[in-house]
Amino acid sequence: MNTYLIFALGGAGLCGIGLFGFILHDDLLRRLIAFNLLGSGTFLILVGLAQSGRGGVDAVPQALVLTGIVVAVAATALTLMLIRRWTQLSQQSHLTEEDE
Amino acid sequence: MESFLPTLLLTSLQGLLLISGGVLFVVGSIGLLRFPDTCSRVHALTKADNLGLGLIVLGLILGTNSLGVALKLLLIWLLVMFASTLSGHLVAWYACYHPAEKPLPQEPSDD
Amino acid sequence: MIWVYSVTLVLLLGSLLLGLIRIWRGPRLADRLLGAQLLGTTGVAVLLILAEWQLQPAARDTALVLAMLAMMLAVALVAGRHKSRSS
Amino acid sequence: MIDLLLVCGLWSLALTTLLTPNAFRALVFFILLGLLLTLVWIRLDAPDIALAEAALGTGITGVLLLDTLKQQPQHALLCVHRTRIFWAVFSGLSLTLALSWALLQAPAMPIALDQTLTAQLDASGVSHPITAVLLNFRAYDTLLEIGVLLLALFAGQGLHERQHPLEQLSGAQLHNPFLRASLALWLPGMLLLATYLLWAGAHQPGGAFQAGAVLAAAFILMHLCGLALDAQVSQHLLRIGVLVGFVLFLVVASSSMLAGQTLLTYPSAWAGELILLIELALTFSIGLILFSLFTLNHQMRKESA
Repeated sequence: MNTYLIFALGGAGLCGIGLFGFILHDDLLRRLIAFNLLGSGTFLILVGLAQSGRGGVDAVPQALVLTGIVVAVAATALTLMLIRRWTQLSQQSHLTEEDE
Repeated sequence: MESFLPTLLLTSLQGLLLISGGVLFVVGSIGLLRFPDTCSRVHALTKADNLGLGLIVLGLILGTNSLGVALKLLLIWLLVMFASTLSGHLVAWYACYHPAEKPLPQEPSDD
Repeated sequence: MIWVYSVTLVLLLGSLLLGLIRIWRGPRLADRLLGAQLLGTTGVAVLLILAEWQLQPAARDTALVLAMLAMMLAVALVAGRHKSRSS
Repeated sequence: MIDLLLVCGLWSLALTTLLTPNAFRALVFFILLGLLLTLVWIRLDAPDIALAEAALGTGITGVLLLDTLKQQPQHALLCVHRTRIFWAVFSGLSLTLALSWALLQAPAMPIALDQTLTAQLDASGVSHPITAVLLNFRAYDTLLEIGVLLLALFAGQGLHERQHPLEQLSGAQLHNPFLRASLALWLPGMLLLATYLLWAGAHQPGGAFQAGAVLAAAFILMHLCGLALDAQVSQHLLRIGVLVGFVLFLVVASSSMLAGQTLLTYPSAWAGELILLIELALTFSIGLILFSLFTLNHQMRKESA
């Protein structure tokens, strides 16, 4: 049980928590936050797993995650814009569900 | 054997500085927790914590033998002091100039 | 030397927990942001100690970034407030 | 020990963020989660990611969310159906368990990419392995990444249809003398920090992504203080700045084809210089793209107000 594996498992827990929040909430902002948690968990798993298998620093997954973090922030900004537009148009902050 | 005493002295001084810095952080947090309103809480944030960080930085500087690292640590301390001055000022400004924002019941709160 | 670092880290952790309680209680957004600022300063201290402990000099750069960017939240708080009032 | 504490802290902060009914509390806890993740990345020996997380988490994501949250109508936790809570808990738990099981079962990795990397590092023109991966060995990913950022920006511009006159953009000024005075000290400091990170990227943690994030934070700070960049600089210049990273990268990448090599091969004599040039352009573009995404968000608020 080394440091890397502990954090990989922590990332797995974070993924589960993110999925839990994503299903639980109707509110779009909360869903966005939950989705971000899911993303962070994935990043932790990627780096933690690669380094625990190798027992040392592995630059390749780190570079991948670095790219991923920047893209995740841009996606968050875009999603916030979508949420605002939706709120503006429909006057509510969650999606309507017609089939319920 | 000559270098023994100064090393011991240095290490104990460093330990003292680091631990008292940590204690000051705790004191600042207690202040943040116990003070009654926003404007007085700014004190805890900007005074005790910056002193605590300063002591920790001093302790770490004593432990290094590289000038670059020491200068960088000092720079970080100065930046944190400046930044917390600015943010403390802004938060207090916000809190005192917009007391109309105060109403608590609007904010859904569960405590 | 290691035990000094550990004791300091434990103290910083205690400070972090106390700050969390303030953020939890609020009651205003300004109080919560004050708590976040406090934790930012604590984070800088933790990073500096980790840099020494783990022999990871880049942690000092991270502390530098954190120190420079920690006040943006306070500015955002004030700026947003002012704009929404003026418009 | 400290690792277990960090993981517990991560989980409890994440759960609090999701479950607390107060939206502002959730926001501040989410920002703290970013801070804790920075510490985790340092513990994981990934200082590059820690730098990016610190810059993006506090400088951009936090500000964006704070900006949005003040506009959105607030409401408490919705009373959801019992079955939905059950499904949420069930799927969260099963995902965690499945992932943990997979992690513990993971076989040893047969391919040793890191050894190949160390062997080839001298040929890349830089001495920091992560920069070498990002801009030389896996430059294709980075090219696509800046393309994705551009796409996000274009989608955002498509979302808000009305073009604002410039007077409206410059916005209200903050009447705080101290803030305005300290800005004169702080902005050059941030630019200096971005330059330092860019320069450091060649041989130690740092690089275009972190520098771009700090640059974007500097632009956002200017904007928040009433010095709107898009009112000072012409729109065309901004557009060029947004595109320059992608275009330069593409030009350098494809010019190697003229010399009869495959796409994205640098001439090994000046690989270092080329990488620095591309990184400079990338820093500008990433900073401007993130900043433009922020201002688009900001302007949508004005429309709704």
